[in-house]
Amino acid sequence: MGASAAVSVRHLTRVEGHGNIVVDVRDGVLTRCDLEIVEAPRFFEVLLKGRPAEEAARIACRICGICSVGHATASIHAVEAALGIMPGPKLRLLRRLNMAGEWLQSHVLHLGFLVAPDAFGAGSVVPLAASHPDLVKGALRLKRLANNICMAVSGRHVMPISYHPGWMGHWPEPAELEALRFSLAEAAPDLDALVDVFSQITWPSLARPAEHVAVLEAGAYPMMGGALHSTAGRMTPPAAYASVLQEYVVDHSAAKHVRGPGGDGSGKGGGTIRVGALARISLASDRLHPRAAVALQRLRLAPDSANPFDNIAAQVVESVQAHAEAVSAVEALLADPVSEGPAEATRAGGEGIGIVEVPRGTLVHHYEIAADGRIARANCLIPTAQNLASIEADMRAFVPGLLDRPKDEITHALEMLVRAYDPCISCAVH
Amino acid sequence: MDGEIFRLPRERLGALVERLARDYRVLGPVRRGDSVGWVDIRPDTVLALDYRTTMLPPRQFFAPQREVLFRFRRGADGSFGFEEPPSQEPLALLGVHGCDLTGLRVLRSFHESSCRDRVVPNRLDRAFILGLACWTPCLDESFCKDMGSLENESPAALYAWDLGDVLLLKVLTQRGREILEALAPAAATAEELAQLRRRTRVRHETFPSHLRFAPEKLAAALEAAQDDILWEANAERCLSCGRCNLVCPTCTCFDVCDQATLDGSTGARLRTWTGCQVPGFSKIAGGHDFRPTRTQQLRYRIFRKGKYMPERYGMVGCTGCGRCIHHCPTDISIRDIFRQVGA
Amino acid sequence: MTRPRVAFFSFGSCEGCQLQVLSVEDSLLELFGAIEVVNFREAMDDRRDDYEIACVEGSVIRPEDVTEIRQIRTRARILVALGACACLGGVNAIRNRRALADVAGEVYGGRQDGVFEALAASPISSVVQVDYEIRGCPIDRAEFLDAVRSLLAGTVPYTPAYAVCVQCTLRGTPCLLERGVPCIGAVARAGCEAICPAYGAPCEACRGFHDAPNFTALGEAFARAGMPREQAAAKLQLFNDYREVRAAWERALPSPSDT
Amino acid sequence: MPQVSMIPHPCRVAAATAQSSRDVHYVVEVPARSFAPEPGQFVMISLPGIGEAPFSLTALPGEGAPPGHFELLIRRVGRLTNLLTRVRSGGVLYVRGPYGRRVDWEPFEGANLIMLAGGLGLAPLRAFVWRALARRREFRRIDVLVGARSPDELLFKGDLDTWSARTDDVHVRLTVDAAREGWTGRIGVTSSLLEGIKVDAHDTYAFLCGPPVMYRDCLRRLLAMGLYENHLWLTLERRMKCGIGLCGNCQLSGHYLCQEGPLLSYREVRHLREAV
Ligand SMILES: Cc1cc2nc3c(=O)[nH]c(=O)nc-3n(C[C@H](O)[C@H](O)[C@H](O)COP(=O)(O)OP(=O)(O)OC[C@H]3O[C@@H](n4cnc5c(N)ncnc54)[C@H](O)[C@@H]3O)c2cc1C
Ligand code: SF4
Ligand code: SF4
Ligand code: SF4
Repeated sequence: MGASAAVSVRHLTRVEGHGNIVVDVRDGVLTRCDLEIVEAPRFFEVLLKGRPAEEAARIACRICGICSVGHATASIHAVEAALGIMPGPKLRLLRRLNMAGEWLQSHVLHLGFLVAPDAFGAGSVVPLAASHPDLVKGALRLKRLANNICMAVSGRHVMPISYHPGWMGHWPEPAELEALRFSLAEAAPDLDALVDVFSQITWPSLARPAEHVAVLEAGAYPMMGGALHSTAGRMTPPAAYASVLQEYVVDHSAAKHVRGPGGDGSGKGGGTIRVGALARISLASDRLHPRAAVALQRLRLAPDSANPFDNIAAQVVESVQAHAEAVSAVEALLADPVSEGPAEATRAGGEGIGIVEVPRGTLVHHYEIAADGRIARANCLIPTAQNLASIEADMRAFVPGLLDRPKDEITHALEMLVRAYDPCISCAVH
Repeated sequence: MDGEIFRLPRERLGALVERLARDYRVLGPVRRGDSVGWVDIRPDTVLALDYRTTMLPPRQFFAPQREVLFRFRRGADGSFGFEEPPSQEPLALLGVHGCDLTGLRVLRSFHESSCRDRVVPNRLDRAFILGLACWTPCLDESFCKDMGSLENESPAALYAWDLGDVLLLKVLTQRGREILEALAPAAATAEELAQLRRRTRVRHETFPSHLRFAPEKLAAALEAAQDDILWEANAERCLSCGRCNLVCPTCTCFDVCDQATLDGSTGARLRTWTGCQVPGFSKIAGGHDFRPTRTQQLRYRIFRKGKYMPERYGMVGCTGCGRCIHHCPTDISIRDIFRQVGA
Repeated sequence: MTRPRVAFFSFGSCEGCQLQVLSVEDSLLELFGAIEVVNFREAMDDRRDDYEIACVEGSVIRPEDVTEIRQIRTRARILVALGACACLGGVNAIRNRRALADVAGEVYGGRQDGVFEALAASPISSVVQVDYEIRGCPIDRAEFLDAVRSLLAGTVPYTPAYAVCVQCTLRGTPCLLERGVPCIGAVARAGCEAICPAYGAPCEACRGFHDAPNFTALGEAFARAGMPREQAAAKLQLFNDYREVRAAWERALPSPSDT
Repeated sequence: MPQVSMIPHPCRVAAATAQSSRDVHYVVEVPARSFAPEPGQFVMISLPGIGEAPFSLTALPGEGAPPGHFELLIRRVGRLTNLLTRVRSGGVLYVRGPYGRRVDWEPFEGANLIMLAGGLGLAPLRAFVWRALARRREFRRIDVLVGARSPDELLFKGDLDTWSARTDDVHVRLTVDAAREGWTGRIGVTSSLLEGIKVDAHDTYAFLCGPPVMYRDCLRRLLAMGLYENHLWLTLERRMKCGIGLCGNCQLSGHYLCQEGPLLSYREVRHLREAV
């Protein structure tokens, strides 16, 4: 007779949103292995419908507090694509700066507040602050820096304000940029320490190959859009995103799941896909800033890793990357601080897709804008949703090796696995 | 040389700023986007001397929107120690129009007759004001000529007319003379003086008259119109947004609030602008509101400008700058109200 | 001084208000020193039910939310609602205008079963008594800290009674409405330092209304700025569309064309 | 001219006694500088970090309050008073003032005085009563008429007893809007206490402190009794943020009540809008 175990975690902690882990093993046979998404939907696709396109970014950013800049960016890209607006290079750079701010904010929050307690056996950041004050204070300083970046660009990080199709409602003053340049420089030691701390932590090893997906733009680390690339060697234009990221409804989740095209028998990934920091590094480690590449080395992170726990190290690398991106964006904006005039719409309505890389992976906003400038149809595809199937597949792969351990440990290990993906559940359900 | 008129070539403005900067923090009208406001300037800053009335009036520099009254700190024995902020550095404010010069006079008369507090009068005393003549009405809503502030030059130390390539400057105070002497200006030419006379005459004609009575008659006219339906008719449109109070150069009311750290150990008491159109202003403990309706509130504002202030401080409380009309989202017009009560 | 035990809960929302709490970087450790956080799912494992103060984010959107918030109310001495979703219904309430089955059908292709059962999205105060509200989408960090400071000191938090326009004008932002942008700050409650107009977007009244809003006059102001009155109503829908909140304005303005 | 500071002075609380579930009576040491208030004046009391508000002096040094002390009655109604009413004996209150008009008492000499208070109005009025008693020989008949919503809400019961006992000096009459069991006194609104009061109307001054509703009734009756308009004095309460004639919150038709009031004669306010 094989082992039996039942794990049930109601409202997983230290993740954004409400999710339950339900695992049932009977006589060595895994009968249930679900990440239940019990968050209630807020129907953002419906909320967007009928609203003026001008408002879309401000509504869409309310999907998720943690990646609200990402939603605003994907949304504004979708609107601009639909209306034939071509934002100028400085505008794109300013938005990239804001995204870098959000990456840093989100990754540091995850690493310092949500993951580090696991690594050091603390239940939350509160005891961690007592046991590892330097780590926590450093993380707080980095978070503040990230917040300040977003404040300078868009007024605040949670619900950015200044996004308009073709222009920004606020252009940072040179003095604001100077202040950012200063605090970015000041933050270097804190980042260094972050890399240091995380390079000393060992996570469980679980190798389960999946197709890693990210959108890549020319000549830059993936962030602001482009074609969908995958480790299966596929390259898909944004318009065909639905063929790579196929949504389907499952019974135990209010968030739709997503499967990749890999299920066709190619053997690469078996249909589950992963998006996020690790996926981006798999696809673009050669595009990392030299400082981030050093971090990659120090963390001994293999770009082709199939271990979901390596997403954590990947987030550390990307924190350095985001910092480097912010530094160069601030320098460039300071070198030429005059604001860029608005880019005009070339048509009244149409269909538009905005795809960006948010901290947790590939985010798609897809709108149809009617001739009266209102949104006629909206679809949002959330990174966490794309990872859900992978998370469950990882759990299935992970559980058998855990069965000889006490239930608490199994539970904790599974929680850690889920957290490694940094899921954002309210986002996934929206 | 008081009253005498000198000429300053436009390119010498920078030299004036440079001279002032030795003794003052110098502020001038600068364009940002599609609006102009007073900001700190340097000799090479491009001044928008053709600006239209700013949104916020110059009182922002003498009784600022948000001002720390004192800071406090809890000592080891649990009791608080207090510290007043250092006194403000002297200001030089350039390019102040007649309406706003009048506004500063009203500000002074209010502070000097209402209470013994010298903070604001002291700041005004130490300030250097460069007045600037307007050639055309700044806003459609201005009625400075009616209110007698178009020609007002006090309390400027120097008063300027912009003739394009050259500014003509009149010396009005001892301090004005000292500053100007440093630039060794030449006297205005006969031709320039003639041009000034001509343009001043034309100006008087181009500025329309809106009211058919002298401001001194306002108090009585308002008194007589106390129960007119015009108050209610206007108040129906009022949003209670308070903008009319905040943009007015002669509003003086403030609220007081405290800020402190989480444990309450250090913090500050601040005063911030408020006004009689701002919800909550006339409420007292128990929720009783002594001026609950918009009609009462609106009438109160207009009465204060046109009746209470002249009765108490000897100066009509409206300069005719037109800000409150221009910035009212529903165009409630003190000018129209004055006109109606005067009819 | 004993530290009050505080719990944070979240209902239908983006959890951005909780993130704002975690984003008081300079004061976070001081905050966690001054209060004992006993429940904060987004940030910690411990969950205890012996809290005195409950900070609740999000709208009630499922039947089980009703049960849960009732339970929280019986346990907490002080219940604080955080943010637009909890205080007003916020953006969630927009969909209440349509039948739920219809809405769910559109998003999930007809499927709507056991995993979620939804109610009309409602503010917390529609189910239980709320002691204090910290408004905003998201809440303002400084305002949150100030409210905590007041509660720690043993008194009630301060909320401005007046319009966003007051703070907007005080900070010197050129008025957007004057330029024909559909800003409804003139009816909105202040407290956010009028951050949206300052960053180039119209105020959408995410903090609800001030003490003396005049919606008819707002329509008038829109008309004078060259916009249809319906547009004022459309803006009010964004955060203030929950039944009882909407009642304050719906009769004063023509309703925006149904889409 | 002096520069007026907004900085308050710490004053030690010598005694703090609860007068009801929401009212606390304070005996406070005078600030360490000259402090010579008159009845009808008020002080600004603050708690740094929370705020500041005006409170009437309910007894002056040596007149109802011990020498070197003044007294306050603070009702718990909101943000600031929630915390002020927690300050205990030995604690500190932060004080500015005294502020408000200093009313000249010379005209009152040789006259009858009617002191009328409703509810919390007894707080300021109490200072008038103690002043009158301190200079008892200067006045003729003194009536103290006090109304409250219920017997439990009657303030300063000790003083009321003391004054009532001085039957030669003062005529005290009480009333409540609604009684409870055990109340043997009068039931009715405050103004009803004026029924049956017989004084030489030409030579009588009345001082009124109470809620706006009380004023309307009482003024009507007093005028009907024949008292002169300039013999009726009332305290007008308004929101006050500075106490020094600057903040404008207390303005009544252009009059800054913190300076020209809060005590004013009916003649002065009669024609003003929104006065009572
Ligand atoms: C001349 C004068 C004498 C007074 N004497 C006494 C007294 O002897 N005993 C006593 O208990 N109370 C007295 N008051 C009332 C006292 O000032 C208020 O109860 C106090 O301001 C309430 O403050 P709070 O912060 O506790 O209440 P809040 O929570 O601020 O608010 C309660 C209400 O008080 C109003 N309010 C706020 N600030 C002021 C203010 N500065 N003045 C008036 N109302 C305000 C608010 O608008 C609100 O409606 C007097 C007021 C005045 C003007
Ligand atoms: S009342 Fe209006 S027009 Fe008169 S000074 Fe004030 S803002 Fe200007
Ligand atoms: S921009 Fe909006 S909030 Fe600001 S003053 Fe204008 S209407 Fe009011
Ligand atoms: S400006 Fe308006 S929408 Fe923006 S935060 Fe303030 S209240 Fe909310």
